Amino acid sequence: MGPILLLTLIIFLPTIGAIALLAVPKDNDEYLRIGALGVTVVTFVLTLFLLGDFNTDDPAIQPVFEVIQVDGATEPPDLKLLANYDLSEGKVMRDGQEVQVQRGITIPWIRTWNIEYKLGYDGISVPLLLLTSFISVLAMMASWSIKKMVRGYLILFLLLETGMLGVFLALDFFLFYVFWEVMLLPMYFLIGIWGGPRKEYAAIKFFLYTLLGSVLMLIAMLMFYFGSAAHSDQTSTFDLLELAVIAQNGLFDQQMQMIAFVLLFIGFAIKVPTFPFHTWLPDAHVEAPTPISMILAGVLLKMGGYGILRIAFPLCPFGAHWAAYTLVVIGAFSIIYGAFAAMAQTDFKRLVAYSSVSHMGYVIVGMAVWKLSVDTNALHHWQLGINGAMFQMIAHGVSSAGMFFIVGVIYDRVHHRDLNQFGGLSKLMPWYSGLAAGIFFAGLGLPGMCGFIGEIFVTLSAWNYSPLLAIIVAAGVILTAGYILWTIQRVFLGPEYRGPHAEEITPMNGREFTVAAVLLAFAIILGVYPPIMFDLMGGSIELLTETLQQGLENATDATSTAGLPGN
Amino acid sequence: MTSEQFLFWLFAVLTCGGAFAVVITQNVVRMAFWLIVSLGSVAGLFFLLNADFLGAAQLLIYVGGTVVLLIFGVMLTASGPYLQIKTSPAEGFLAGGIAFLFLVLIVSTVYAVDWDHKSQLMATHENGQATGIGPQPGYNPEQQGNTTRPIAFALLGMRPDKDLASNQPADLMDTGDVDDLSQAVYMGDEMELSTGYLLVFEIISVHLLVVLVGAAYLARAKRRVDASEVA
Amino acid sequence: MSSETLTIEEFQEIGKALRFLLMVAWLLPLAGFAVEIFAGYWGHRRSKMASFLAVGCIFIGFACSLGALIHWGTLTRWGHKTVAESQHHEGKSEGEGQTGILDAGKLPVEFVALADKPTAHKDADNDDHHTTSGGGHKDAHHEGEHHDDHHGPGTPAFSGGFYLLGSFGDIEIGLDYYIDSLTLIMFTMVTLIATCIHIFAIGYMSDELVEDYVDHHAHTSDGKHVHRPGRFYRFFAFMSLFCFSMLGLVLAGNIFQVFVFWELVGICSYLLIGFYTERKSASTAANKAFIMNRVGDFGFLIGLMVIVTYLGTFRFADHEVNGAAQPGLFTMIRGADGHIDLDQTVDVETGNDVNVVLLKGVDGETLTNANGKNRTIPYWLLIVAGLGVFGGCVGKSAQFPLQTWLPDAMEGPTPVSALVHSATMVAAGVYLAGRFFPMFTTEVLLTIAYIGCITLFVAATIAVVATDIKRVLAYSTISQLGYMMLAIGIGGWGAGLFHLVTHAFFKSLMFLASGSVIIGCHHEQEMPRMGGLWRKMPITAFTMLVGVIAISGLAIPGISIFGEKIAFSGYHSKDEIVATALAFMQMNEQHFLLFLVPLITAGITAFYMFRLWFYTFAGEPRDAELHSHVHETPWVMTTPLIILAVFAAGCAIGGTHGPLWLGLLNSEPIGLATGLTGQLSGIATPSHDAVHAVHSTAGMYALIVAATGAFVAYLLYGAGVIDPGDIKQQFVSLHTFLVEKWRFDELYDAMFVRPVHIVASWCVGVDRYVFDGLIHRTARTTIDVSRWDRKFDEGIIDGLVNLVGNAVFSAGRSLRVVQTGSLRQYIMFIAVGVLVLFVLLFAVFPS
Amino acid sequence: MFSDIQLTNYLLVGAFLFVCGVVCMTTKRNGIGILMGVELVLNGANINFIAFSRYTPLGLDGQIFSLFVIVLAAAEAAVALAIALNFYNNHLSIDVDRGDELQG
Repeated sequence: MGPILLLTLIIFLPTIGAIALLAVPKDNDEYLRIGALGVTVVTFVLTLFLLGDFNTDDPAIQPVFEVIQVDGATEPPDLKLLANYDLSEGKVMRDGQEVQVQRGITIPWIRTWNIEYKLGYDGISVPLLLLTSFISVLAMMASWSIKKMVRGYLILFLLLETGMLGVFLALDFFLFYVFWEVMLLPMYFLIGIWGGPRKEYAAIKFFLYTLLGSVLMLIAMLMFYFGSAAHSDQTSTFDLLELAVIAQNGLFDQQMQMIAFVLLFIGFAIKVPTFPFHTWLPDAHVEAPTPISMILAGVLLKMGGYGILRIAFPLCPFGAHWAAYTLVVIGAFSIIYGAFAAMAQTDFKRLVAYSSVSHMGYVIVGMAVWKLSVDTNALHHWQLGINGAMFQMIAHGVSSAGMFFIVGVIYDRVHHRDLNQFGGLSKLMPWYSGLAAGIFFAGLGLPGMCGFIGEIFVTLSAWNYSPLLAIIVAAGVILTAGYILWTIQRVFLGPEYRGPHAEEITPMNGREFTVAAVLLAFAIILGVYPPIMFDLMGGSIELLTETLQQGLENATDATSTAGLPGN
Repeated sequence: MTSEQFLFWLFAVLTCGGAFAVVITQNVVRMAFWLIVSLGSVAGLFFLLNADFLGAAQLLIYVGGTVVLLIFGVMLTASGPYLQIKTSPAEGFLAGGIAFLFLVLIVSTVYAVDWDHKSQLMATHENGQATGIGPQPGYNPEQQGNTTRPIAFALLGMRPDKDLASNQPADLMDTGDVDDLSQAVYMGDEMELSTGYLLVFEIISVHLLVVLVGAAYLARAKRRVDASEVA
Repeated sequence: MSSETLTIEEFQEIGKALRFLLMVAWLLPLAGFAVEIFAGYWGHRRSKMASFLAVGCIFIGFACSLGALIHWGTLTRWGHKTVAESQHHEGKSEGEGQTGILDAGKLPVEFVALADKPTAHKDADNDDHHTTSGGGHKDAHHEGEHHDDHHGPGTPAFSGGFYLLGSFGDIEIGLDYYIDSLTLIMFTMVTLIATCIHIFAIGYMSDELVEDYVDHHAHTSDGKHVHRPGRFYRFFAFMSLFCFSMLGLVLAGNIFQVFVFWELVGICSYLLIGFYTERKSASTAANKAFIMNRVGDFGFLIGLMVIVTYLGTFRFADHEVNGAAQPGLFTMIRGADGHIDLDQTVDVETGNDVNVVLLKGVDGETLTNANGKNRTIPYWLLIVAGLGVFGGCVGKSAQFPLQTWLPDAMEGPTPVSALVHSATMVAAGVYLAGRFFPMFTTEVLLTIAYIGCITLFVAATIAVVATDIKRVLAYSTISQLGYMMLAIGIGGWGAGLFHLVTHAFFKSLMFLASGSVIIGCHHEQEMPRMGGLWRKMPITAFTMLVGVIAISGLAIPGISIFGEKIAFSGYHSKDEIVATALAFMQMNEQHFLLFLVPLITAGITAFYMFRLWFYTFAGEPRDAELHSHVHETPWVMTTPLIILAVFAAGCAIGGTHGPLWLGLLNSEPIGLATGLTGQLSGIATPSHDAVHAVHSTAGMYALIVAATGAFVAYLLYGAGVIDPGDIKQQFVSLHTFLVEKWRFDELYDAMFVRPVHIVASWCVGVDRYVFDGLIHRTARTTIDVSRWDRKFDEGIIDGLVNLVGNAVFSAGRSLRVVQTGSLRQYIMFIAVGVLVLFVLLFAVFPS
Repeated sequence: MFSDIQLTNYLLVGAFLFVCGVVCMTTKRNGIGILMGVELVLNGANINFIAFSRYTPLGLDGQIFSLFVIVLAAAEAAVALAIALNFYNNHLSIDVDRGDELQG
């Protein structure tokens, strides 16, 4: 399968599936669900194909096409997929000869504004793609609990998946934006129609928050679009790779980088979410149906982090470095704040939601520990931080999806989430309690499980940046242990169940068991052997840090030579 | 007064008189008769204008077909008192006045135009350069007579009269030799071929068919719908 | 120097064998855990298979560990053989490096070839093991006469890697191993004790072998006892998991890995303390244990951060990164001779002079940065790192101020208390302090000493008044751990770890004995209800007495058999600690408390231990009803008691000439034998000679104090000469204060727990009222604005549009009359229209 | 005036015929009468076409056009007759003044 077909299919297969579901008569709920599950499974398999195509030795964007230029020809050159090549000194070599390459799939889309259908993947996006399609399968398996308007639900779910996968594959800023928005609408309806009692409130809150972020991102996008005209050899461009090269050469001026970074960061931070922009999250999570909570926590939050790494940092290295301290402060504060807020919750799902705020704080900290230093080790620490942040995203995707699923399972039975009205579940639902404890331990950051690796690597990287903030970050481990253990005690332990609907508590069924067990298994695999992720993303992150360092130095040099006012 | 002049005036008077009679007659059947007179005279005028095929068509279709059709209509719809339905005299005068003004308008237009000059301009434009052939560059029926064949060719998409008449010797046109014509068509590069009317012809044919079907459908006998039944 | 040497190849062979044996011992319990947890659930509730599997795993582990210890001992002549210097002076040729890597590649797990250096200051060779200078490196002229057979640098440690968790530039984080004599002794000790305890637990936990277990300590809301299925299998699964974690901790080759297993033993402890999940007190105690440990781990984490930031590696031993030899932590800080190289530099930000430590490379050179500057770590940050890691030890070993979780942890089943909360996990803090010793500056060591000193005293005083048999032992454990910490803090590295091992044996023995008592008394733990039990359960009573004597440090002075003192293990180890403390006090007189407090506490220890024994076993039964049902426990429980009693009595045989002591000393950090001197603090630790000089004096002091304590206990509880009730009356306020455990729980509750909850509720309030309030206000404002907008729209814009619409409409109405419907009139209109158009045309364009 | 027959003469005849047709359409209340008026108008136009064909370079095109007009007129007559019959069926009269349903 050619890369163009493969990537396009990955993105749009869920859409095709959604259209196909339209053709199925409404009342065949079971067939509809199985069909939708099939679509997500096939999508997952396709992403595995992608993983198979992925060349871990090449840190830059893939797929790589060889440009076959006929001498003197005016026509656009032919592109040929480059399967076997080796890299040395940043050059792409084949059979010992350097070849001219184009990275990523580029198909003109809206020629008037130079917008392209540009797709590609590297070590940063591949793990997230896998996570997305994987969590989608599990969330779809968890969707059997949805009984209302099943067909509409499944169609929106599949559209949502298209949006998510598109965001992780798009390399054109405009295309990225489109997918970003595509994701928003199904989510709005999924919360607003299939949600809990305050679903309208939660849906509109989610929508407005995210829309605000999108608007800020749009402004930044246009800034870069028009700002690129002076530096790009052609006209204005939305091409993220070209924009990144411009930024790497320090050609965006400092003022613009600072403004754009703030805009982009707020846009992405809302999605992450970090401290001042996080209040949509608890409401959205609490009201959303279980599978949608899984998607929200498992994938949507990761887009914020991905956006920062893919767009905000590469496009404004100077701005990023300028704002790094603020970012770390925000991240550290989110960790502590989220943990404190989680501790005070009496609603099970809300607690898990706040734990997401806390855990995603590590992501921001890990990305932002960028210390400008002549010592090469500083860059290594930053790499440690970004790797930790990326791993934390994956780990949180697995563990928080699991936690929300755990909450959903018990909610389906007893129809309440009041932490003070649980207890004794370990006796009534032994497997459930065992798996839940495992997943919660993964969230707690227990070694040997996924949460640990991300948190600890981020924490380790933080001291080099700021000892004070590092200590604050490290203090998060105490609070996390506090609220998670307290939760386990209140829900699973104790002599008896104290809430209503005690008679409806039944052991997990096979489907529920499968979802939870698979998530726990992955939590353990990732925690015991994290290289499966670091091998994928390490090279790309190393390249990213070096590129950004270069971009920062160039932007700083531009100021000193041109005599522009710096800060 | 040559015969041509005579015949022209004869047919002109018959035409106009017939038409006027149609206007003033109240009885439908008589109107139809006067119409036949008028249209028949028009056919005569066509012959005078060397449009022999058109004249024949006029006689056949109009006088022989349309008017008969009209009379059928009269007979199918006529029921005693309605053979004559009068309009008020005021209306008649109003119509007459407007018609007069209209006539004045057209006549003045006819006289306002310098037709010869226009023809010359047209001819020049047509051939891309002044030919200098004279004031009558048009299709010369005296030389070429029979119009049936050229019209048939035109309807089939070829224009021997245009493509050949002005550039080729006239005798070639007279013989109407197919090989020569095809040669002319294939002479090709520097000569731009005029388009014929094949497409229009086809459309008209289909149109006619549709009209016939439609007319039959419309005119078919059908049960009158009672208001009570509908309610 | 030593005449006996090992070739590199021999050394490698030993390393591979040790690595294999210890890996088996380490991983078998994990496999056991996996099988037990799944098979146990599906298996029969009354099946003992889980316990047999667990015992089997840990016993094979013990066999492997013992085999490894013997293998190492015989091949290195108990650590006396050094590794031959390589004849390749330029040793690091490509070929050799490749061979090492290739050999490594054949191993079943990914194996990172590490640079090998027989001694830190000599030339390097490549193989898959690394020898660190940390182990047994002593200068010959400081050898005391009591170990004159121990010359020169001993056998270095074996180290290597299993696999990398991640590598980022030069920073590599992975799972490694580090095997020296300390590792081997710990392995053997842990697996031996664990085996005994596992066997004991088969008996102790046998009441779980039912379909319907009635928990008499847990009540439902209607006052009934909780019924639940028996969880025999789960207990053994957790125990196996714990053994795996504990052995991993001991085997760990880098401080990060220690942290990993540190947390894992913590969670196992959590699971085992909270084994009776239905009991609120159990789950709360479990939470408390884990969270207090996390507080310590917070410090640990800070230590890790400092280390990775300034030293860039976690590995203890020298190793290889990207093909280049890299020094391990110990080499970097201590170099080859155990001295910290100080330098002064100007701080970039403040402009002040700061003391920094120069980092040393594998060949003893000073490390430099890419830009040529010396690589350094600020001295105060080295202190922070040390204190941070020690913070972890404080949490794990229940040292002051994090000691309160351990007594509560007695909620777990007694075998758990024996294994986890006395012998192994809590001792891990001491183990780590010992393992990490080269990284501690003298300031840190002094802190450790004082923390240990406070702990041992506080815990001992509480133990005096405790009445729950297990809690007495728990406080005793804390106190003894304090002794070990104190020993390490004052430079008695060997003494501390010596006591760790002996304590593990006698304390696990006592816990098991108390477990036996509890079973015999049908789950009665209060000593006031016991008494006179020795007649009914003699084996338990006498094995317990062995433990009591051992911990009290009693011995028969002046008499020796075959040159050995008649003394149990505790005498030797405590003796060594007191001796070190005395020597330390002589060198640093301002710190006299570090000698006096442990000395006095030795007496208190003897007192409360004998109090326990007399209270429980001697005298007349205080509860006839209970007494009538008491019975001796079955052989499956008494056999482990006897085995452990033998070890408790004899493991330290020979004292400072015995194999245990010498084996441990083989791993002693360099420089300690001659004493360390803090360059900035001026604090000095005593050398071996200094300790030896005061050994007999200190031993006499300790013995007198202990005997006094024991005698007082006999007077009070054994002979009944003095009524303890009277004394209680005399010191009622002090008694209450001690019973309330110095009120630490209340203090922490007020200082930390409640403030955390208050802050938490503030956070929620901020979210709800500030952020959401802001959003809601914005939303309301928006709605207001849209209302005005609506009015504007409806009034003005719509008004205008409607106006136009109305005008058009009325125009249409008036023009309607033209639409007559009459065909003829339409034709007329057309005609008139044409006329008008033409007229207009002519009027406009008159031609 | 009686001299040579010019284009103008034919045009005048056509004009008269046309005007007669218009008058016929406006004054006749009988549907058939109106149809006749239409025929007159068409014939007036046809005369003009043929005259132009004869006297100007329009050539054969004029004739072909009028041929189409004749054909269309026939078609129109057929349809118109059908309409008239329908009208008669619906109103029992051929008086077009009765058919004023479209009055606004």
